Amino acid sequence: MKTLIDGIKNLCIGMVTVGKHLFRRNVTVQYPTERWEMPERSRGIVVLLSDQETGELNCTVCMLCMRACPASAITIEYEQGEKGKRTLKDFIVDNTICCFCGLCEETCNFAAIKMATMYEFATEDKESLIWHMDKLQEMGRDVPYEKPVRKKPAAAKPAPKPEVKADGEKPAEPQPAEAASTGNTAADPAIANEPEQKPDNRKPDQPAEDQT
Amino acid sequence: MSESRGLHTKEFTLNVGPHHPSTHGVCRFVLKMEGEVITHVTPVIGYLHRALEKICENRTYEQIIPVTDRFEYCTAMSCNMAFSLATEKLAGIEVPERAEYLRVIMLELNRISSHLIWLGTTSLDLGALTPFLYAFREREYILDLFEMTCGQRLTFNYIRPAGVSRDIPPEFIPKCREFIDMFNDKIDDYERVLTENPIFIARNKNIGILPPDVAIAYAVSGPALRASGVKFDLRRDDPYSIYDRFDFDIPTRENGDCYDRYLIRIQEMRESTKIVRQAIEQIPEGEIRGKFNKMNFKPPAGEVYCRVENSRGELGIYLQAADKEKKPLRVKMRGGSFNQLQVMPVICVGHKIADLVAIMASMDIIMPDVDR
Amino acid sequence: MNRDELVSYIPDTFKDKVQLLDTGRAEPFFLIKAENLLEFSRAIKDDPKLHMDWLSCVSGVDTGEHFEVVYSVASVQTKIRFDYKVVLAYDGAEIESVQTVWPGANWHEREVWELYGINIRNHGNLTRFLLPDDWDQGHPLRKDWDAPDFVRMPEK
Amino acid sequence: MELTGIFKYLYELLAATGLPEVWVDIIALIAAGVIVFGFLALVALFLVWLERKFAGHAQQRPGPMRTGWHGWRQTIADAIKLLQKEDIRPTLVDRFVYFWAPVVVFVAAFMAYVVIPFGEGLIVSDLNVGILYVVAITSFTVIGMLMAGWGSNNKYSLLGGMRSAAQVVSYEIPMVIAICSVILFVGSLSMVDIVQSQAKIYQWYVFRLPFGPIAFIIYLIAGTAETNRTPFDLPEAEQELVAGFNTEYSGMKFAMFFLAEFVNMFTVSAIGATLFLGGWQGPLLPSWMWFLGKTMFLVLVLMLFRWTFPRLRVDQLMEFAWKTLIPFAFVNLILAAVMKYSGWFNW
Repeated sequence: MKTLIDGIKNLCIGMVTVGKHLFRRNVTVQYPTERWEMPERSRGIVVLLSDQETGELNCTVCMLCMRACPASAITIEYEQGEKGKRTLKDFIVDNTICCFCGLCEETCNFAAIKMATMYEFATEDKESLIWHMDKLQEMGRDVPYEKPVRKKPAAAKPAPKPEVKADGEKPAEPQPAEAASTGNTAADPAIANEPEQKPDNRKPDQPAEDQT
Repeated sequence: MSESRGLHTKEFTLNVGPHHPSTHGVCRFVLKMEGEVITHVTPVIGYLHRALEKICENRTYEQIIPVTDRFEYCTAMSCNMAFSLATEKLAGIEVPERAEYLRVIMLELNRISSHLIWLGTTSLDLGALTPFLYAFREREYILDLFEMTCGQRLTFNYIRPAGVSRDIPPEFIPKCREFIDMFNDKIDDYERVLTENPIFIARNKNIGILPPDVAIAYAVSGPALRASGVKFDLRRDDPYSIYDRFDFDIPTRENGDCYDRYLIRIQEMRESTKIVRQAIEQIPEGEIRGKFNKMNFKPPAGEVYCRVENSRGELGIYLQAADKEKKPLRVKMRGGSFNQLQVMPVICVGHKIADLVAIMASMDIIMPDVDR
Repeated sequence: MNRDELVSYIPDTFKDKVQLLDTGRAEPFFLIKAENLLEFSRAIKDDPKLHMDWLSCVSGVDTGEHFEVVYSVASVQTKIRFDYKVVLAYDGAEIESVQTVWPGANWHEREVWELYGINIRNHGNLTRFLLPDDWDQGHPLRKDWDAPDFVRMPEK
Repeated sequence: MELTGIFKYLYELLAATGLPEVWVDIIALIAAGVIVFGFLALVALFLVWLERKFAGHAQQRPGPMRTGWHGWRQTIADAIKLLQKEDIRPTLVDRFVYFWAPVVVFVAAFMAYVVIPFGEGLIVSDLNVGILYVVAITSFTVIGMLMAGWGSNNKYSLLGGMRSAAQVVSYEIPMVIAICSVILFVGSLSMVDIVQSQAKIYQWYVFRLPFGPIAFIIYLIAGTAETNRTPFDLPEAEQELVAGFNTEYSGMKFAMFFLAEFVNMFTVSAIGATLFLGGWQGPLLPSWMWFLGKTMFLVLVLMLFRWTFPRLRVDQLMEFAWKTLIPFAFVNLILAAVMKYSGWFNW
């Protein structure tokens, strides 16, 4: 008998608790019409950043992002001119296998690639998820970013010359000196400058990169 | 169902899963039943096998971290942590003080968020839908904190060998404090709806009793072990990181039934908030990542097994490195759910099919952890 | 029992059955012979000073030269933890099941059998497990395993 | 507008045309049936919407919001969608049983409304065995569920059907005994008589201490079980049995099960209001509003049950019915009989 009364009492406590919630404010939003403001660090789709003034890509074809990518989602095509200078021909991001880990953004020393806060890129076919340079640049046009602050311009070295920064800064080198703040040491420039073999285009259905 | 003569009943084979609402991922149980009573359970796994271990053999150390995110996605932080610990142990890398604190904060927040998933799915499995949404409401706060820090809500890629990937933004500490201040009240809310509810008690008390000796023999770890009365928590008994600096209790219960496992997890959430509170008060300034060559890290040859306590128990990473190779020779992941699922046939026999659901829920088994 | 004591205790107790691998790590690692596996496992569980009642994990390894099977054991009572392993040649790799010591070894051993093709004696339930039931493409975690749809990371 | 006497008005209107009396009766009944059917279809749609809104707000989310003001057209859209869907029939089902199961459930759910007094004079037919008729008709639902479970040729459906049969049969008993204790006081099975015996608020049976509240609680619990709602929703426990007896149904047939469920919920609440809360009796407002208000209150209570409680296990469910509810109901009945006989509290 006592357990019965206790039981009913506790059931009522539960009902009152739920009942109270009826009059609380909703915590969800009506998605397509209202949206959360994404935090600045949120890792959405990969975009290529351009210089705000000249409008050219910041990419220097150092290939670091391509090596860092655990899913091999990035393919960079370039032309090798004299003295090993590279010009970017195409920059392909395969969003079907991108795992949004952000390693490309972290390795880049030139603020050339970033994971923007955008997250809506659903399409109707697989092909249109493979983004090329122009699309990536287009997407990245309005993405705010901070230019890496160079402590000291690295000693000039016959290295791939990036486009000249508008603020008259020296051409950036694929040198990780500025990464000291986080204490990491990226690949040394010698390796970064090695002529790269172009990796084979990988099958998009490789088993590795399931987004779980 | 019944044969024509007398009270002979035919044994009934019921296939629960792989696409069943309550199997937490894609697990299949082949049940032999007599009426509603289970006589034999065979878990069939492998539906979520993603060959993560093979993938790891094919990646550099930095690139493995995103892979470990996918290992057990409810507590991706502890997977990152276990692998980072293994790498650090292998190469003798020092971790800065601030990074250790950040790791502990994130690990404990992640433990809470994982327990909240468990709480939600448990109540859902028992038919109460509302606590599920309450739990997810609080989980959103934590995920917001994570997203603010590392940019993702589920696959964090945050804890790295030698430190963490990014420092917390300035608004993190106040927000985190706000969360832990309100969170204890929210736990009270869940408890008011569930803990004393006679229906909830009827469904959980004396269901799925796991005796301590069986638990140890099957290496069932985490809250399921502590509910059986074994006071064993790797944060205390095999301390890693800086857990020895914090003051927290390890709750234990005696019966080892579903209800005790529920109480243990509720209590653990409270303890975790204690740890987070202490950590955000003590956190020093400084570096967040030690010396680690991201692109060309080549550890000396060796092998190491590292384990951390995550919300499902012992999460271990066995790492073997070949000499001066960028890629490891072998990465073995051991999740708590693997052993928890293994013990299911032992403790489910004699219960009803509805109890199977309750036991599965209280064991907190998720399939990516089992299948890898 | 701290690490140094353990490193001396186990070789002293089990003499020539066990060999300490000095790989300069925080935790001790032992090498034992495959024929001593079951005996050693039972001994460390029954030893009152060790009482290794907890089998965390059984990992198969293919080093490219031979197989290894690594047992990570711990103790709930004495809080000791160490690993030991057996080294097996590719041909006819076979070990004894340790299920009689730790029942929880069952699934771990099944996994080793399935993914490496190391035979487990007296296991009793060596059936397909992580892989599909009709899998016939070999043992995927072996280093020489290759399948048409398996893509290795390009060397860069 | 006062709706009282609408049937009388209809009847008189028809009688004035000079038709034979038999035809007048039949036409009036059919007209009343159509009105009640239309009303109930609306009520079911409204209840589905209300349930979703209630669940939403109890869980701090808004519920359906897109279609119309606070999504009021949502269930209409859903119903249209379900009607348009392809009617899938699995290969190995028992065709006849599979086809008729939703019809039986649907019809049984609606038939109870013949005797429910929606207001003063607003009753299709005031049978002198009213409440007995309701009890008899609502148990038809279980036959439909069993048919669905058996006909689907699916183990989950079969288990769901079996459970629902066992459950409904068990809970019918305490429910009827609880109703009996009220009937004992009224001395009539007619629904109108039952309502008229509680003209003053202190005469409502829920306030007649000590037997009233107990009978009411027993009725509410058993009623929840009758309608297969949480915490007694075992026949369709989705975590165990996917969707129970209606696992294999889709489209229109599923919609029939679904609507029947909500109509049943309304039935239980309406009878609860009639028996214990004074039916249409109340001051100031028109009688049908009082009736609907009381019924809605009970509906909301049932919804609060559903969104708060976990589900019982099947054996606990049986145990609860046979070991707790039925003894209590019997004791309560005896108590009521003693009270009636001795004249205590017999105001």
